[in-house]
Amino acid sequence: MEAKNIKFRHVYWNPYFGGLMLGLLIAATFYVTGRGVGATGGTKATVVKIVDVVAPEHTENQEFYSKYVDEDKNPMKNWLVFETLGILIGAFLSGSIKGRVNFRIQHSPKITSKTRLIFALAGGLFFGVGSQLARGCTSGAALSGSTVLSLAGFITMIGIFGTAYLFAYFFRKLWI
Amino acid sequence: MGPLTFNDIISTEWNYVIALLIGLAFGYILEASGFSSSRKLVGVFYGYDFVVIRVFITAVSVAMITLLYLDYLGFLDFSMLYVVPTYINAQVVGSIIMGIGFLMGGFCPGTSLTAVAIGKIDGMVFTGGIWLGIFGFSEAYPYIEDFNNSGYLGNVTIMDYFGINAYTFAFGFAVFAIIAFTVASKIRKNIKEIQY
Amino acid sequence: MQELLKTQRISIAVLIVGLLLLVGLMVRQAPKSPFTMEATEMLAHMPDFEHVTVAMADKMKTDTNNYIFVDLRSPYDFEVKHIDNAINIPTAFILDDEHISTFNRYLENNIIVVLYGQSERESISPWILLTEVGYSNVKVLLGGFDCYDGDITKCNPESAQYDYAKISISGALKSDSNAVTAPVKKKKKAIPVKKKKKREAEGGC
Amino acid sequence: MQKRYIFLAILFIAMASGLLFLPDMKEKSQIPVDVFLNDIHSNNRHLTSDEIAKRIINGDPMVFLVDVRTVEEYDNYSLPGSINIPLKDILLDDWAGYLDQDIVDVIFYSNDDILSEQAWALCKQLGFKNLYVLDGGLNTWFETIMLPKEPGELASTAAFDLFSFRTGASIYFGSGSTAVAVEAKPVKKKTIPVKKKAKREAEGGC
Repeated sequence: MEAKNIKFRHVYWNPYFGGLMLGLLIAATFYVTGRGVGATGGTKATVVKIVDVVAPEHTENQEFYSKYVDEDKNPMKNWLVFETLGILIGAFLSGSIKGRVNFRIQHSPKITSKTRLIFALAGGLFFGVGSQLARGCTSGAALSGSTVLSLAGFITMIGIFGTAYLFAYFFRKLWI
Repeated sequence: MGPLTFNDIISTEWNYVIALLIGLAFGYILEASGFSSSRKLVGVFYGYDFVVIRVFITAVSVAMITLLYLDYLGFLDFSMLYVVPTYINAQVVGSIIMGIGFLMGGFCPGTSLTAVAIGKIDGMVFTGGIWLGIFGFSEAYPYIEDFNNSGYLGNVTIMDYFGINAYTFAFGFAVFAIIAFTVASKIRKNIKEIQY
Repeated sequence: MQELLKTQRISIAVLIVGLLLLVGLMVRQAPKSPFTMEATEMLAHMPDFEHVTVAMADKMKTDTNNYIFVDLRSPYDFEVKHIDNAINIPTAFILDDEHISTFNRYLENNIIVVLYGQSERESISPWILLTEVGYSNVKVLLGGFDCYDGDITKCNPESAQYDYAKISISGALKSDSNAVTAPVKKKKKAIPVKKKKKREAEGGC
Repeated sequence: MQKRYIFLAILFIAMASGLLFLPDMKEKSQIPVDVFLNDIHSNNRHLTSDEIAKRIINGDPMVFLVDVRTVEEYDNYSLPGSINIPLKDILLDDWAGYLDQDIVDVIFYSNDDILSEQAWALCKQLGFKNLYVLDGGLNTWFETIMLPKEPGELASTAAFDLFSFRTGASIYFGSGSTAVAVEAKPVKKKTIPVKKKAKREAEGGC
């Protein structure tokens, strides 16, 4: 474990370089499409699609789904779904170049894998709900939002990081 | 004059290809910067790794400045860019929930996808969690609809809301970024390194 | 702090971005529009402009060092009769190169340009246009050439020459000889102040 | 290493502060100056009182009268169906929906046609369409429509036709001497703001 860690610990990009590239990418995205990057949107589309397949009437009656499902509107045929696909491919490319692809669970030595997974699930749940309320997650609302100086973007950014700093103490066992 | 797809310079058929390419680059950059590792991400809150702050703030600042320059140079119409609508109540609560979710899960949705791509099982579980979260939210939507739509201010920007000049704000943000980086590396030096 | 390695890459990338910006700034063309004033600025400044009355014009026309009259009418009308020492630039040609250089010369020499047409109206739009493209020395002759030429009814055009309300009401009363109903009432419309929607609001993700 | 970061930070701040020192080169909102001059020169914006009266009487839904005088003057008297936008407010965003459209014919009027001409010039240079000016303003309106003068004995038939039209119109607009009471019907107005380019139809990223 230790040896493996050392092998790929510092092969990451310099964070400022990553930030610069990411910033230029976001600017390019805005330049080409007029909107920013996103991550939860694709996930949401799959949720809607699955619900639509399993219970079509339900999607029609329920207001939240019906926004995304129409006669000729396939929720999967969505900009964000393709983007999400791209993220998966891109990350896999980067990971495989640097030899980071393998099945494993990353967690602090103080907790078990099971605890880690339970908390990961809970964290995902929170993010799922939160991103719907906030109209975007860290990438969609905070990152792309603040780039175009939108108020919502800064609220979300300050909200997420502020809360996380406030509550960091209570979750320290999970990480340190 | 951008945005290209809005002004019919690029036809809509190319949309999905562009989406795929953008996603590709996005995923690549996130992964290469180390965003696929949850312990690296969360390090920002415990002071042992500030990669999130560094990448995030650099990205916002660089993108903001680039877009403003593009707008100034006439390549882009800044006012046509999509601005996330502000629902102040829902957004404050939502971001607090996300903040706690970040601490528990160690990912945010975008980074969890990169983790999934390189085979992290916790990333997959996290994505499953997002899934369930959205599903639960959608099912509960009729009961929380009022709250979800409360505090609507429209698609406001910082300029609209506080009446500051965009250029001044971008400059202030850049200064803030440099200060944040300096402080971060100061803190980083004083905190015991953690193996992960 | 091994992450500090590989900073060359950032330096190179930043320099490339910086260079692109510089190139962009140099390639950037100054806007072609010769307007130096927005319409809103013009509107805000309009009350500051003092128009030239006929009495003033009589004094000005001999003072060719400080004032010049510009006749916006057709050359024919100009030939028939014009203010002494005036020059003729029909409205359609005010932005021709030669006239622009004339206007520039007047501007440099602080010569006030007084525009006039047959009526005052004819000089209004040219005045707005010239002021907006940067000739702050342009004024309008009140009442136009008609007024100058002695038609005093044209000298104060924006004053109401009839008692509008009275005429319409008395007319209505007369027409309503049986006096059953009240005078014809105009319907005032309440106009809802409607802001233009700037952005389509559609849900995030 | 640290030095290089300081250098980068300085470079970064320099780029950001560059924004502060950019000379103001904002695009002006006006239409090209020669187009504007051409509009000024061509006189088809002036509608006579007879034309407008005819259109109002015929219930033309495209007529949209805008009174650019002050509120007091408007309250004292205004043409039927007109709305009041004082000249100083003419460029406020609130009115853009009414003036910047291509459905109806916006006809400015004032006591004469000086203020309305100013309103026209200010709006026209922003590229608004279908803008007109009531020729001679209310003074001419009253002279011709409300208080028409009978032509002399030797006048042509056309002149008499015009006179009879004007007499009818003056009754319609609440003046005149015949015993027919006519309600001044305000024209129906319809304003549909010009659709701007599809702005952000895309749903937000996330």
